Amino acid sequence: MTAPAAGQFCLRLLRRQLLLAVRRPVEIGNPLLFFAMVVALFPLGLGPAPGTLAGFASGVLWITALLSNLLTSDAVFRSDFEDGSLEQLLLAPQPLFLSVLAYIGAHWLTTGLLLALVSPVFALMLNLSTAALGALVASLLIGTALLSLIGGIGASLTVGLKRGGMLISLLILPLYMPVLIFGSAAVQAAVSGLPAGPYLAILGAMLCLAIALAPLAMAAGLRISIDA
Amino acid sequence: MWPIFHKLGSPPWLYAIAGSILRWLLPITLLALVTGAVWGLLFTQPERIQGNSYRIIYIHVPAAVVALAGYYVMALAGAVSLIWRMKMADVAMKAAAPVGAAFTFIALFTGAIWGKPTWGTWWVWDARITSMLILFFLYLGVVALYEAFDNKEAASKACAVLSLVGMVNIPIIYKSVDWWYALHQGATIKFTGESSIDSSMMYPLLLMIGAFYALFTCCLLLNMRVEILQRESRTQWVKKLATKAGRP
Amino acid sequence: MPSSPTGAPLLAARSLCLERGGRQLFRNLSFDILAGQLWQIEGSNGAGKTSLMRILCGLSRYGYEGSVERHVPFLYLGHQSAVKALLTPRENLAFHVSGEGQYGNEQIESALAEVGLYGYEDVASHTLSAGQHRRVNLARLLLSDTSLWLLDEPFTAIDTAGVDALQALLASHVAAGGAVVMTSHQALEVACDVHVLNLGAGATV
Amino acid sequence: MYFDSLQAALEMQGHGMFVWPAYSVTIAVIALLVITPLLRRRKVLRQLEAQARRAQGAPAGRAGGER
Repeated sequence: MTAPAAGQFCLRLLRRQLLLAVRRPVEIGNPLLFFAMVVALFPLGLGPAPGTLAGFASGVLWITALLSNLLTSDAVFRSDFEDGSLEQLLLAPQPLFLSVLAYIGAHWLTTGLLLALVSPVFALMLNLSTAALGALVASLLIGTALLSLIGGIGASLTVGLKRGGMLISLLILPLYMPVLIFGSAAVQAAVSGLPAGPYLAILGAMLCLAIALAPLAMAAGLRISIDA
Repeated sequence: MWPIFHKLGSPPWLYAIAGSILRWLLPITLLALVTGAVWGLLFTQPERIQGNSYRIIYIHVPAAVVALAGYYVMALAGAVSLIWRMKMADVAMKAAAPVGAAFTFIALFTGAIWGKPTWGTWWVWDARITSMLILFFLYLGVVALYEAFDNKEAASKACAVLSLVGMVNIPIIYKSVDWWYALHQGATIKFTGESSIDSSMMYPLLLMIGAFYALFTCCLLLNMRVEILQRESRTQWVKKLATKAGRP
Repeated sequence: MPSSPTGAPLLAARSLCLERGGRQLFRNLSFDILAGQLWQIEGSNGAGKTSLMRILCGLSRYGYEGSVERHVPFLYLGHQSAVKALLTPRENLAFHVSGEGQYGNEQIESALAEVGLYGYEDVASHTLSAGQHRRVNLARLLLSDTSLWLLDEPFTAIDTAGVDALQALLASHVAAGGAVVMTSHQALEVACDVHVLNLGAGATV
Repeated sequence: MYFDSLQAALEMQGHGMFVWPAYSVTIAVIALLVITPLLRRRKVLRQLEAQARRAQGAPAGRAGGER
C-alpha cells in the first residue's frame, strides 16, 4: 500500500487534530473564556465610562486576542511530543513542512476562528462603534491565522524544553508586534470611518509570507527539538 | 570549498588568527573611541535647536547602527552553521548575541536620556527607539533560548533558526513601527534624523560609527576565543595552550 | 538458513562515532543491513543503544560523525508507544502520523485481533494498560508492508505470550526477505540466525 | 576647545547632567564588554591548567575525565 500523497496526508492529520480537539470540548472554550475575562478587566482598570472604553476598544480586543493565541500556541506540538507521535511524524515520508501546516490549521480552527466570530460580543461590551465590527472580525480572522503560524515557530523551538511556557512568549512576542500594529490600525480606521481595506491587505500579505516561510522554520525547529 | 573558508572551520587556526587581529585592532579601536568622544563632546559646536544635548548623538547613533548590523552578523553566522554545519560559525553566533544585546542597550539608554532634555519625558515612543526596543527583545529571545537547552549543540541550532526568523522579521518590524509612528503621531520632528546636522558635526560621528564597528568586531573575537577554549577544552592543542599559560 | 542474501543493503552505516558527556560510546562503527537479516544490538545501560537506533532511523542528525544511508522505507518503533490516549486504538491506527498507508477497517481489526486486542478496538485508549498501548503500536508491524523494521526495546511491557508471538512475527518477516534491527536485553529464541552487535566492547561485527 | 573652562564643560549650559551620565554608562558597558571575555579566558585557562596538572599528577587508575 503506497504512502498517501502529501495533500491527502495533511487532510488526514487535520482530521486527527480536530478529532483530538473535539474529544476535549472544554479545552476549546479555554481561550474564549480567557478572552472574555481579560476584556472584562479593562473596564475595571480604566473605569466604566463608555467614552474612554470606546477609545481603547480596538487595542484592547486585539491585544487580548493576541495573548489568548499566545497561551494556546505552546500546546500545539507538546502533547504529540510527550507520547512519541511527533517522532513518528518526523519519520513520515511526506514533507514535514506541509504536515506542520495541518497542525497549525487545526490550531487556528479551534482557537483563532472561534475568537474572531465571538469578538463582536466583546466589542459591544467595550462600546466599540458598530461600524467597526466588520473590520474587527476580518482583521481577527486574518490576524489569528498569522499569529498561529508565528506561534507555531516558537512552539517548535521550545517543545522539547521542560519549562518552555514562559520562554515562548519572549521568543515570539516581538514577532507578533507588526500583526498587532496593523490589526488594531484596521479597526481604528473603521471606527473613524476610513476604509480598513489597506490594513487588511497588509495583514493578508504578511499571512502569505508566513504561510510560505513559517512551516520551513517550524520543520527545522521540530527536527532540532527532537534531536536534542 | 575554497581553502580560506575551509580554514575558518579549524578551531586552533581561528583562535590564533583572532588573537593576532586583536593585538593590533583593540588598541586602535580604543584610541578611535577616545578621540571621537572627546572630539564630539568638547570640540564641536552645539546644535542650534537642541544645544549641547545633541552630543549624545555620537554614541546613540553608532550604537544603534552597530546593534542592528550585529543582529545580521549573528543571523548569518547561524545560517552558515545550519547550512554548512561549521562549528566555528556556531561559536561566532553564540559570541555575537550578548555583544549585540549590549550595544542595543547602549542605544536604548542613551536614546532615553536624550529624550529628557529634548522632549521632557524619560521615554519617548519615537519610531526608531521603539524598533530598537523590539530588537533588544529579539536579542534577549536568542540568548534565553540558548540558555534553555541542555544540549548545547541543539541550542545553537535552535538559536540559528530563531535568529534567521528574526532577520526576516526585522525589516517588517521596522517598517510597521515607522508606519505606526506616522499613523499616530503625525509629522512631529524626528529628533534622530541625521540629515539636519552640518559637516563639522558629521566627521566625529563617522569616526565614532567606525570605532563602534571595530569595537563590535573586537568584542566578537574576544568572546569567540573564550568560546573556542571552552568547546575544545578536551583537545590536545588547548591542553598544550593551558600548560604554558604563563604568558597573558 | 537462507543463503547469505546479496544485493544492495537496505541500510548502510559508515564509520559512526558518537561521544556523549566525555565518553566515547562507539567509534567508527560500520555495517550493512541486508534483506533477510535479523540484527540485535546489545550493550549495558547507557552504552548508546537507543542513541544508535535514533541515528540509524535519522531522528538525530547532528552530534555524531559518520553517515547512514537508508535505501528503503522503514518503520521505527521507539521507546514511547505513540498512542494518543484520547483516541481509540482503531482511530490511532487509522489516523497514524507515520504516514505509511491508508488502512481500511478490516485490516485494522484483523491486526488488532492478532496482537490480542480483539474487542478493544473502540475503547478509549486512556482506559488501556501500558502493555496494551505497546500492542497497538506493534499492530503497525502487521499493517505496514515496509521491509526494514527498526525496533527499540520492542519486548518491554509485553507478557511472555506476546513476546513469543512477536519473535515468531520477526522470524517470518525476516524469512520473507525483510530485515529487522532491534535493541533488547533478552536473548532471542528465533528460528533464524541473529547478527549480534555488542556496543559494550564497541567492537564491530 | 568649545568650552572655555572645565566647569563650563561639565555644565554644558544645563545639558551636562544628561550628556555626561549617558557617556559614563556607555563607557561602563564598553569596559564590561571588553574586560569580561578577557577575565573568562584567564579563568578557563587556569581551570584547564589545574585539570591538566591533576591528570598528570594522579595515578593512572584515577585518571580520566574529571567532569
